[in-house]
Amino acid sequence: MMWLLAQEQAPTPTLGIFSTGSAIDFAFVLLLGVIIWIMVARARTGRKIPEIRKIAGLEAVDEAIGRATEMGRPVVFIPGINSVDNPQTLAAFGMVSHIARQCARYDTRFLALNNDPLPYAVIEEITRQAYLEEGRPDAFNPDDIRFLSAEQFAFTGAVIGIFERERPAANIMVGSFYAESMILAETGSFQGMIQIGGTANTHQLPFFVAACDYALIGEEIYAASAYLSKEPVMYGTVVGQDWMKIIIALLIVTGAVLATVSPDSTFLSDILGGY
Amino acid sequence: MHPHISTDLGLWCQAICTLAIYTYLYKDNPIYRVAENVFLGLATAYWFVFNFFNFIKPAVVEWIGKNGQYHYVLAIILGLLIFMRYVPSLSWIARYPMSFWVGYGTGYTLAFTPAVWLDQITASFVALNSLQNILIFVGILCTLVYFFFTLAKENPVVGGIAEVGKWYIMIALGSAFGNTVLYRWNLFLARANMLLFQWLGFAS
Amino acid sequence: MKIDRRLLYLVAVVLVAVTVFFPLGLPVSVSKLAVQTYDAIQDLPDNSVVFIAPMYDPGTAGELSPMLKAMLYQCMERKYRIILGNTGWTLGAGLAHTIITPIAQEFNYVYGTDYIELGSKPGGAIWLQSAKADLPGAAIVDYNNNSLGQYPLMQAVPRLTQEYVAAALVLDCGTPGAPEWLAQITQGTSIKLIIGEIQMTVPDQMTFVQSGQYAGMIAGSRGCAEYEQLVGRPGAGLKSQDTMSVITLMITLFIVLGNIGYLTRKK
Amino acid sequence: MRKEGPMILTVLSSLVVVFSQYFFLGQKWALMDPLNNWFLISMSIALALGFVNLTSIHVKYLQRKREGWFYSIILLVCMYGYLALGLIQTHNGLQFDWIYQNAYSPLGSTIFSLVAFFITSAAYRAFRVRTKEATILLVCAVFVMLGRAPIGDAMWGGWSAFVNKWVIGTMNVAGMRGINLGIAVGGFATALRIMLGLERAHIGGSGTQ
Repeated sequence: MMWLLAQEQAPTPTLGIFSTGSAIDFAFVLLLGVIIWIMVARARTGRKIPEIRKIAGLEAVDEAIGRATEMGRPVVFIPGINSVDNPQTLAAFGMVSHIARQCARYDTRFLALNNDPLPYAVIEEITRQAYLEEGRPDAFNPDDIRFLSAEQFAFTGAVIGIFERERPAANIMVGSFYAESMILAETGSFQGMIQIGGTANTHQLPFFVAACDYALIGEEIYAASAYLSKEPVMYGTVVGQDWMKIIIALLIVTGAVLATVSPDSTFLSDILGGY
Repeated sequence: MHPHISTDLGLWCQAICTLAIYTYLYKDNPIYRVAENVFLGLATAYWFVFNFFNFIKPAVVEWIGKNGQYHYVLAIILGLLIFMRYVPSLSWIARYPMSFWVGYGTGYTLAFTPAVWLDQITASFVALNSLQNILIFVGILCTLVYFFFTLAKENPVVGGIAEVGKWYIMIALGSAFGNTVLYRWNLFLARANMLLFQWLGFAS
Repeated sequence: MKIDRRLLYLVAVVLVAVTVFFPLGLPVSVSKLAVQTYDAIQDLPDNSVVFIAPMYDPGTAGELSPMLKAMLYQCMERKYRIILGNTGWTLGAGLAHTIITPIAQEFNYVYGTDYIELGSKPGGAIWLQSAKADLPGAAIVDYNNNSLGQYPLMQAVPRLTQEYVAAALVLDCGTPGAPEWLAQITQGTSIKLIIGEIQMTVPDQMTFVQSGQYAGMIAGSRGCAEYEQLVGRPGAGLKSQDTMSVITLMITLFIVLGNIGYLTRKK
Repeated sequence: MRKEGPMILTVLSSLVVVFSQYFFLGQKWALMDPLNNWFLISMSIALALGFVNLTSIHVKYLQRKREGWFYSIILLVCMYGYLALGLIQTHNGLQFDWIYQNAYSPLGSTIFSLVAFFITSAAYRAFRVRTKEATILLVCAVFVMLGRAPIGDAMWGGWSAFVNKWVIGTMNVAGMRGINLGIAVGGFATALRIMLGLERAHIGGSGTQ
């Protein structure tokens, strides 16, 4: 049946092999892939990679853990409420290992609260590994990595409860957040926690910016794992991101100049939209 | 404006649930904790039941049973492998389903987002002949520069452009904020309407 | 000056309750965007098929149900054929059913010929993909669990593509939502994507309106109030506007008070 | 088998998605349909992980008679009771649906609506003109609020038109698009880092490598 439908529609391939109108999209993905690959190769052969500028929200991670250590209270991490198929959740994983290690080193309790069973499973494994690498496997308590509920507001209600009863000193929220962001950030501040919030969901960003002590804005969360790892190879991938943005900026400048000089020409948009 | 309290059991249940949650606004208390735990229990069960009848059962009955698409048996086994994490010596097997899910998500990001964003790029090809268009053009470029991670912000030119970008970002976030405040009160309004008009029966 | 937050909550609740019972009745001006949205729907060819997707649940019904109502009025006045259905929002189907039933009666719409309710289908973006290839096959049954093959409207629309559907009206409040419709169904086709958006994500979605990827947007409860006036059916959207005015004044006052306290302390 | 196998599976499954979207043959073979179903089926089964985790934590609380153990009983009873009801009646069952409509749904909507209150207290507590950026955000937020509610127009007739055209339609569009383009690039980069095996926390790598 599927086969018949495909036959019946019979779209013509773009440039012989691509599905209709996909060639440019694919070229973009390929381009970014090649740029990142080149940068990684450069870093691997020990060539110089530019430094990443300071990102206040990421510098504050160690400060927050330090504060929790002084107060003898836990650090909470929340990886958003989407599953492992969302790149924001994957970006959050990149931070967990760093935070868990710091907590293991300073003997600070690390709580990770999850809305989805899959990130929960991943974070448990990362944390276990981090405690092992710090030589403190005995200090790892699997009950501190919790799955609360797959329902958004049941999860939110449960997190409020944990904030009230376990009294954490630091709250780090990075990932894909929705309406719960304001409830979590405000409850956290009632408890006097030091809070870092980061998300690429633009509708929630203003709340993290306004109610948290530090905010990671949009793309900054995707640089987090590289930034915290301080590894040249990972830095290389961030340089790749910058190159891609330069290409986008150049395209926009060219397009705008063309549109100004000859308003009827749709040459560039035709290429970008047509192939 | 005389109340006419409902005698519907369902509405009473709704009203009690609503008020139980609002007690938290005063402070954390046993009523809120009961409501919280009831909700946690119901929610976890609900999503499992929903998924069971929408995905798992159709897969077994329709696809495997009727259509003979036996490869879905493997999908079920793949899902079950995640439980190997409870067997310490074989816990590494649980990485297989995980890597499938992450791989799918990764592929999805690469496959379906570029088309949408390319249109955002071409929509930025604005003729620079009006103040509005010039402001949009400048704003997009400055905001992009703000997100450059490897350009030194100490450089006055780059720093200046990034600073303008930051203003744009704050204006965008401010707009989002202003809109959201009102929207959130709409949510409360919906609850208040339920309590006042449906449960207590005031004439609206 | 540290005020107990519970006092703020009390002030807010009292203010809202008072405006609910004693509305101010301030006029609501109509924006260009609302007119653009209204025209986008109005200007579809006669006898078009529109797909209306209530992608929401009771949490956001306060804002989106009035939009759905006004949209249905406009579409039925234009005599479009309507397919009502969503993916991923189980409760949205029930909410939409209670809204469309009386309006369909008012306009003498025949079920299965003039309109049909598909209910809610699981899968989100994935379901949209399959509906693009085979709509009845992906939907299987309608809202009342009846098989779809018997309905003339379903026979007329074998696929969710531009050959059969003129516009998609999506009431959007999260994932899956309008972005999934854009990526899976309308991007690069002649299907007009018109959305009803919760106020909160309006700035976010505005960039898609500016780029033309959305043909129109009903922007939050304010947009709904404007749109209701254009359709000529004032409803809940218009009614909520007074509360919005009062809340705006209150929040502004709190922000100002908070900052006065902050600035005097700093000095 | 322990490290390489999962890595290969990650790359392979993402390549299938990419291939079936971008390439003519991929669309013709309609590989996405079975793959989507694979994803949904296997993920649905994994939801049971939540049951296992919640049960084990709360049974432990009960055994230790930890503070609040009573609430654990409520949770477990509701969870297993509702599950049993659902499995007997299916998700369309009369009682199952009644509980959904009259307990589950209002509890969720009400927790959601708590945001309104928290925004209000945050307005008083947190939204301070601490920095230049915070000031811009605040002033703009107040401006937009007044533009969206009829009260703004009542104060000055052009308020909502101004906000719609210049703040939301111009400055906001530019800022949001910049943020969103950055996010798109960042998302692709994260996806590519995973495909290149640089980021493999999900398969037992120690975070980033």
